[in-house]
Amino acid sequence: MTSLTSEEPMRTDFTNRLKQHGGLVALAVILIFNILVTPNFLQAQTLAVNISQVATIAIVAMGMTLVIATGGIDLSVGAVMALSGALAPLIFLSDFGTTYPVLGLLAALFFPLVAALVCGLFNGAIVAVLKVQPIIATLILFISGRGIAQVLTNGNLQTFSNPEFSYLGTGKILGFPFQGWLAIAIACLLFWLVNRTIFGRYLLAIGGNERAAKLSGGPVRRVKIGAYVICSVLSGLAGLIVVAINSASDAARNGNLMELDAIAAAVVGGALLQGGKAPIFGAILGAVIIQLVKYTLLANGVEDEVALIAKAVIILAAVYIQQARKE
Amino acid sequence: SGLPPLEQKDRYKVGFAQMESNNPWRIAETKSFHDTADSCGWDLIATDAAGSAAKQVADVDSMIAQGIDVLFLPPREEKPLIPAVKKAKAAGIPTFLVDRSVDPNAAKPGEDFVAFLGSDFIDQGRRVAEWTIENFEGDKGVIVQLEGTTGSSPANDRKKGFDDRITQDSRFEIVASQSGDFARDLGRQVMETLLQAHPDVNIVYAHNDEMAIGAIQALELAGRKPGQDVLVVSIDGTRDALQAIIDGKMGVTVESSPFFGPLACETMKRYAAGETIEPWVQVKDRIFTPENAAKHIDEAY
Amino acid sequence: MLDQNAFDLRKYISRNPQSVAVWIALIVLIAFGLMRYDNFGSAYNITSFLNYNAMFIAISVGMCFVILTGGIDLSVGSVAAFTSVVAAYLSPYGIEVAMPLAILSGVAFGLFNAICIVYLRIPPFITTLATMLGAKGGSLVISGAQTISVDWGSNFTKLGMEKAFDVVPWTIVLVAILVVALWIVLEMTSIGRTILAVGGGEDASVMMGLKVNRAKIFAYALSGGCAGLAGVFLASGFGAGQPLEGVGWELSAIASVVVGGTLLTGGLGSIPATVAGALLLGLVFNILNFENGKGWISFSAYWQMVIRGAFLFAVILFQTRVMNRNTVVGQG
Amino acid sequence: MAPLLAMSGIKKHFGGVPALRRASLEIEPGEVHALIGQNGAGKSTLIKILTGLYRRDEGDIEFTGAPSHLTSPREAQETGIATIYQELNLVPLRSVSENVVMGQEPRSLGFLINWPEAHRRTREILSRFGIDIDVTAPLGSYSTAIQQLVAIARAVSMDAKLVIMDEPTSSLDSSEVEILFSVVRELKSSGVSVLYVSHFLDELFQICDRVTIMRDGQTVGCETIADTSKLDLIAAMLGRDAEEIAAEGLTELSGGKQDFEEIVLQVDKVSTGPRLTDFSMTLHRGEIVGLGGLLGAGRTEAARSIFGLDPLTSGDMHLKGAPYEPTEPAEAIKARIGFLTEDRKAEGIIPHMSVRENLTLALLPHLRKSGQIDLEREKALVEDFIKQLGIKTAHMDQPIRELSGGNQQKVLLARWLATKPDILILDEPTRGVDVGAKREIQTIIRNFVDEGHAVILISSEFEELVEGANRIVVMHEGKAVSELTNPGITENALVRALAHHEEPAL
Ligand SMILES: Nc1ncnc2c1ncn2[C@@H]1O[C@H](COP(=O)(O)OP(=O)(O)OP(=O)(O)O)[C@@H](O)[C@H]1O
Ligand SMILES: Nc1ncnc2c1ncn2[C@@H]1O[C@H](COP(=O)(O)OP(=O)(O)OP(=O)(O)O)[C@@H](O)[C@H]1O
Ligand SMILES: [Mg+2]
Ligand SMILES: [Mg+2]
Repeated sequence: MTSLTSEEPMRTDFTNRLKQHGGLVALAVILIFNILVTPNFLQAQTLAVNISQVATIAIVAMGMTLVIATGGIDLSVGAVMALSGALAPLIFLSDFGTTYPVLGLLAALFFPLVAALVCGLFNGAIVAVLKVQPIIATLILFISGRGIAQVLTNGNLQTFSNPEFSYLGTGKILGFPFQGWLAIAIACLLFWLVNRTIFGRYLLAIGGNERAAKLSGGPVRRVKIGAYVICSVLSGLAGLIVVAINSASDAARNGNLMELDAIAAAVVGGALLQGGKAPIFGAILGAVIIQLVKYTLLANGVEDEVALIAKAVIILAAVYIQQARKE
Repeated sequence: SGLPPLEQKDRYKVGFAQMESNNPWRIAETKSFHDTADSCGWDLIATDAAGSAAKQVADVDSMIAQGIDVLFLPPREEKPLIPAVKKAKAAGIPTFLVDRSVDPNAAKPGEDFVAFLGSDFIDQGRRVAEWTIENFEGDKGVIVQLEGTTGSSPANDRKKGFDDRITQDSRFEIVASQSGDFARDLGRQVMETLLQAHPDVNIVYAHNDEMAIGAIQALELAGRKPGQDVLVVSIDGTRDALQAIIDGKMGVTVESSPFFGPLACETMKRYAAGETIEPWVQVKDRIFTPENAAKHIDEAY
Repeated sequence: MLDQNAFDLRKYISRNPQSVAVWIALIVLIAFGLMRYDNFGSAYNITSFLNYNAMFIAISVGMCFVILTGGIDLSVGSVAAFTSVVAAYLSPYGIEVAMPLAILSGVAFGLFNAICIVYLRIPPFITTLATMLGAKGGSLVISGAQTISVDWGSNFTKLGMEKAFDVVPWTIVLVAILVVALWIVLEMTSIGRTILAVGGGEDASVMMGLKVNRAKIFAYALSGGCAGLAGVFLASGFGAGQPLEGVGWELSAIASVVVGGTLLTGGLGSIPATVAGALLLGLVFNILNFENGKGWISFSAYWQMVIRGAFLFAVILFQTRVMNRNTVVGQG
Repeated sequence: MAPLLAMSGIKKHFGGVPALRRASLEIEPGEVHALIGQNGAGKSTLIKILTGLYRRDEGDIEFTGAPSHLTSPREAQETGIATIYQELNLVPLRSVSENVVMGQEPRSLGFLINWPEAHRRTREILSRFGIDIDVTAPLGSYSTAIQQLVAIARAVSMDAKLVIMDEPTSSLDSSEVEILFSVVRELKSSGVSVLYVSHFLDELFQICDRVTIMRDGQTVGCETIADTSKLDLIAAMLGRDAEEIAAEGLTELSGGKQDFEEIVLQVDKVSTGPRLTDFSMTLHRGEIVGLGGLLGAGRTEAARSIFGLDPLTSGDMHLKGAPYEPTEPAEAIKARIGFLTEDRKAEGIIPHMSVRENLTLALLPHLRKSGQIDLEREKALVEDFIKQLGIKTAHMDQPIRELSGGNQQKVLLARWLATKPDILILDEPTRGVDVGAKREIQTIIRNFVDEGHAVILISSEFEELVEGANRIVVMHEGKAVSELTNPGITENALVRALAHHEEPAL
């Protein structure tokens, strides 16, 4: 702040800042509206509810932000959630899982994430090695990933009661949902990854100018695959959280339409679809805005169909503010 | 223009055009048809329209092209499936509608299709309302309603049946009615939110058991005691719901049985034998309450 | 008048290797179906298949124009649902009123997209994503969240349910006219070529003095109009306006366009190949339904999803193989 | 007679940086008018303002006697101004015909494009330039020279009152240049004016009537060609005294040791595809080897092959005696080779990354410290280079896109110097940078070889090659065809070698 020269007139400086923080402004507007209108908004429980609901979108949106930073997009996140979510109960409800509960629990956390990682490798390889356009490349798993999950479970809803596993979704630390802390921890880790590591530097460079990055010796393929893998693993984690909250895994529903929410959150948070930017905390901000819009409309009894239109307007407005910043 | 006849034979090529497979109820229904196939002498072609009425019509078309003898069709929507019914008739294939019907102004049982096999969604909603009116003990019933998929006929009908009956009693007030898309996860999220906005709620009516279970989870997460300070009522009769009733967390669920296979087989055989089938083969929906839940839980899906 | 080279097969193959892949795949799949299933080639199956897929062909060719400019249109499914409701409401006035007005309502959504993209400079992906939500909400609002019955008394349902001269369903006739017209627009009119040029290099097109904004607006409006037509097919073929339809149509349209060999970055692509792509993807469903009749995979519907994904993967693999062999200029 | 075009007092800023400050230009009907000036003087900007591609901040334009307020190239075309922009602005994916006729395509029935007629017309237009190609093929499948001629053909076919050519000859060989000149003379004789921008001053004396000189965004003079000399023009462009220039030579590259023994790189009969079919060269420690050739001669491909970007289809390379066949840039960088690419925008800078991040991009693997980037070292290093190379930036975290071209180029040069390479391949290192920066960059290159490293220099500026390189490998159509050795190379000798690719008499 102090390093800025004072040559620019105050006013442009102010409007510039406003644009830079379009997301924060939108957030403030929504918060003020809610405080004034929505009953019982200023309660710790409201905060807890919103945190628990936003965590999964935020986690997936952060992964999506990395993929978008490379200039790609990942439509398969919802399907990956379904897949990893379907695997976990399969594992801890299996004979092995019931005989060795602790090992079963660990395996139920580990193997679904491995499966998600494989999905990420698959996406990344098609994009980076076969050079297929990301929308189409990830459409493959978008279509068949959920099918695989349903084949594995024969389409059945798997319900269970496993308090240890459910801690992922229902546990609390200092009164706030565990998955909220988890999202923050992941955000810090990814922020570090993007801003302090070589991987992160290459990631942004590839999105900014892929040919230049390659000519400077950047491991373009590996970094791209890495981004898809991280996105998939985070989606897998989000899938586990959803299953944990519900004490049930529903392969048909888990992560349904998540790709749209995650992309919208990432873009509202400041990601550029052409790549080169990875605002991790922006993704969280975007997810929070989308969540709050949903909450506001629901809590005030706005009908579903009107809520859709409101959501459309807000996404357009938020992106327009972001966009104005670039000109 | 009478109904196409059905000859009596050992094996039938039977089409079952399922509308979607994204909830346990539909899955149980499809499974019921598959389970019945062997004993009833069916060579079953089962398709899945993935939630699209248009695709369901196309699926029926491809079954007609394959020359099925009988069609069982749970129409996704009342109106858009009418062409499918008419095409089947034109191709000489007797059609039985299952679990949902089509617009009676455009296609009639006994004329365009043989019969409708199923329950009455409006009546299901009404029965939930009646049980609630009888069994609610407080002075003032503050109701949150979790609706099914916006625009779907069970959602519309279950809402209508319940709303019409419950508003006749001035003790009750519906303070919020929002869609949970028939899904557990969304039911929970919507309930969490509505609970914040309307902390005084003491009755939750969900259009299906999945959302009811989601609501129970939301209540528990918020530190409420479902069954004690909040009454949860719903429709379907799933195993999880019956368990919740046994555990005292839920008040009632009106059965909406997905096990149509045996009924379909029986009705088809009657029709082949030349019987005139009643236009609406009613399914007897039971009602599961704390009194009988334990007895029936093993039959539930 | 026609470009004589359009019919030089060898040149076509060497310049459009990706499009060739889709034709080969289509022929192989049809041959497979004919050999394996009875009645697969029956007139009933062919007409009902084309009748149903007319909607997807319409939105795919519209999408093709948008993608050729280097954009994308995610709103087509919702817009088709919206216009089906509009058409259903207008059906008492007959097809000659309902169809143009419903198509116009689709064009209106397309114009809205175009304004946001061209003048407000909001990226196409986000603009059309928002329109997708908005159109869905809008169709639920105007329909009161119900399916809206058409007027069976007027001539409106003739379009979707009757045959021209008792031979070919009107829907197919109409979509064939649309495809040919758009093919001509793309290949032989100035706006069509401008759209190709814009996708091939927007800045260059500006400097060449081409009407770039007009071309983009045209493409999005056209895509909206095609979605509008699909909505008319939907209402008239199924007797109802359906606010809940159209889910996922945008992705299958995009897939049809790309499988047809059109570059998602724009500038290179073809209408007939897009139609082939739409038919190819639609054929997978048809074949799966017939396969069901054989009793192999019918036990779970989920296998069908897996198979569809795997099939898309196979087509893409095939395409990249073909393309690697005939390197296309200007790619990579 | 009133001038056809009169521009006066034109001002233009790009984000606070002035590109034009009081530029003016007057063109008479039927004259061929030259516009010259150093890189960045503002020539292209002035043209883009004229054609409505940019909006002017201030100033007046009159065309055919009336005030002109064009807002798009399309309007410019409609009022009779046809332009060939400096950056080839055609659509490579589309056919040659389309690139020529789009915007005024022949129609039948009023709305359908008449393709046979379009092809016929395209062939006819191109035949004036002596080109006979398949006009239905994608433009991108042809060489840059053909593309350049197609762009010219498009502009000339437009029935304009004024044809603007911004550096039309930069990718043409001498016979093609001759054809262009005859077309220009034809235009002139039919009363069409031509605005001709070129760095090749000799050309101006052949075809131009008058010349306008620009410097630092201002018009500093307008002369009749017949009354001036090449040296005068250079002096006016640079804003310096003519004699002084004559005395000191034009580049900073000259000098350095003359005897080289240790071979660092040996390239033998390498080919990577149709654009590089037979390339051999030897590079010694402490030496600058130039690659000479016209655009499209395959110089960039030669550089790419050494840097592991295009796999070899035949031939081999040896680096310090050991066999060397890199498969990707990372390997070449590990082997201590750096490659400054010719296209700064497409292959060099990462626009919204900072100067610091751009500068250390190739060095990243060496900046790793306990799993992350050693920011302290990074900053110190960048600080050092900014000082050493005199990079003008507000601070090291300024986005590189905000820097001027010359400073961007210095950052990219620093990117490679930071990796401490043994061999640096420089492809057009001074293209598009201003006079001052150019000299500084040349000094940096000189110092680098004086430290005992080696440089492969690709440049289209003959002075730079002739005065800078110890040897020049002349390339033609993907082959190394001859070699010139300093001292003794003259521009004439080089031109002759290029034009006839035969050993010139020394
Ligand atoms: N779009 C732009 N944005 C920012 N700066 C620009 C832009 N276009 C040109 N400039 C700047 O304006 C100045 C004049 O550029 P211009 O291209 O007109 O020079 P020129 O005389 O044509 O040079 P050359 O001989 O290299 O073509 C340069 O400093 C350049 O960096
Ligand atoms: N695949 C391609 N398709 C179309 N044009 C190409 C292709 N590859 C190269 N070119 C064009 O050919 C031109 C010349 O190629 P090349 O880079 O080999 O020449 P050069 O001798 O290095 O010229 P210079 O370095 O002076 O630009 C390039 O500038 C580019 O515009
Ligand atoms: Mg210039
Ligand atoms: Mg080059």
